[in-house]
Amino acid sequence: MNFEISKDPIDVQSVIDKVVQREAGAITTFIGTVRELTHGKKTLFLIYEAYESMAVKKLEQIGREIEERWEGAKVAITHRVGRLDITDVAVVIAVSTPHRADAYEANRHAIERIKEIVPIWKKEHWEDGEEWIGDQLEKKAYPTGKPEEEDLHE
Amino acid sequence: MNFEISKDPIDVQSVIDKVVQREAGAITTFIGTVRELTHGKKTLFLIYEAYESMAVKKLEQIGREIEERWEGAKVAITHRVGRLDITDVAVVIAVSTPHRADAYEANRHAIERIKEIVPIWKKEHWEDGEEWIGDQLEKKAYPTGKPEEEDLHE
Amino acid sequence: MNKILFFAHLKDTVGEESIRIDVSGKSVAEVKSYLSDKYQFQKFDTVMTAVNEEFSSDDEIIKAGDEIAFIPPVSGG
Amino acid sequence: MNKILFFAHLKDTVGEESIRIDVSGKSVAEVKSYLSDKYQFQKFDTVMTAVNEEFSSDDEIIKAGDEIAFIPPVSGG
Repeated sequence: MNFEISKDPIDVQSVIDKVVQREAGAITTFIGTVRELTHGKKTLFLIYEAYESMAVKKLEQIGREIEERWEGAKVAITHRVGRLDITDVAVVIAVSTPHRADAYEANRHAIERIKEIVPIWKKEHWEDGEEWIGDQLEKKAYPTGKPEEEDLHE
Repeated sequence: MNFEISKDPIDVQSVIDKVVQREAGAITTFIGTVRELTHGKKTLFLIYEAYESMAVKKLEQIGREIEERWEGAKVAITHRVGRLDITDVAVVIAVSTPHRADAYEANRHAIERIKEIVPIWKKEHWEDGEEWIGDQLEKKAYPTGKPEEEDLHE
Repeated sequence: MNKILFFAHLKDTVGEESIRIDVSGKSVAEVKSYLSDKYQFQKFDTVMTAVNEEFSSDDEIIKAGDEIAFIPPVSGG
Repeated sequence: MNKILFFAHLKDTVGEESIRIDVSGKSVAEVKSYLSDKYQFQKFDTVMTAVNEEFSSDDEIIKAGDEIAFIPPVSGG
């Protein structure tokens, strides 16, 4: 299971272990952690929620995209759900490739795509309130190959 | 000690732990592993050797370069020496930053600079021989700010 | 019968994770319009729809047994 | 007296990790030329020099007690 949604803390090494291969000279990982300050506002904790079955499928899709585009790449992604405190690990992406430039690029692709197509949401909790966060890319995130909502409205 | 040369296997998590910070939303790691095939030739094992005291200083220099160039970045690097088998970890670079794009770029800078200025060498062992490998970047790797050898010859 | 799933702020508005209603034969756009009126959803124009765990277009026609999910802009990672 | 360090293929050629000789007052270029002749080093034109653990230019003058290291093209990472 290289693509998982986890209710428990993520063990980084166990995600890395999934992509070790004799042909790989490079493994990159991206570890998304809960940051205390966003736009100067102090986060107390976060709640992540997922449409779990679809989220796993979309993570698998990202893995396939990477393995098609970067030759010899192997990918594993685990995303946490539930309550996370500051510095807790929300997501771990591990990518191995024969050559290092690919390992960085493919990994970057994974996190950008997660923020576009994987049905996971976070609710930020501050001292003075809470809010579901969306549209982090500051654009509407429609999946590839689907028409925009506006185009479908009569 | 964020910059180390190690005779023992590297524990990836312990390198990551050194860069965890409340201000960081992203940690990237680069894990260099021993690849079986290079240019179609089968490696049996490698020996890494370092000018250890200078290597630590140069790793520290790379850390300073990154912390100056990428705001809020924190860096840790451990490089292994001695005999390494296929898939063994030769180097771990961990970089944390407030925003993810920086974490990828700064990490990439670290590995490129290691291959330029850190006095560490590897000897590849094949079935039919062995050789010290140099000049991996396929250019002469002179340190910044130093004249080229040719310029100094009369 | 169809299961309809809500997430994030939509779930908070509805007060439930899912409801069961029969919307077979209707288009995704019709279902969205019906539920948006019923629950007075905020920011519903940026919400995507998934049918059986795959993103769908607004003109897709729902079949009996299809699982429909409303996907607000995601914020994982 | 000065300590001179050899690494990688240079160490194999010399057969030792380091030697002690007095080269104070000489330039880095002079020391390189002397040792290259003595040991018949291969590919010595791509070798850099460090004095007291910092890369040096060929015209740097060695002082008593300086540690000199010859740095073949590196291959870490």
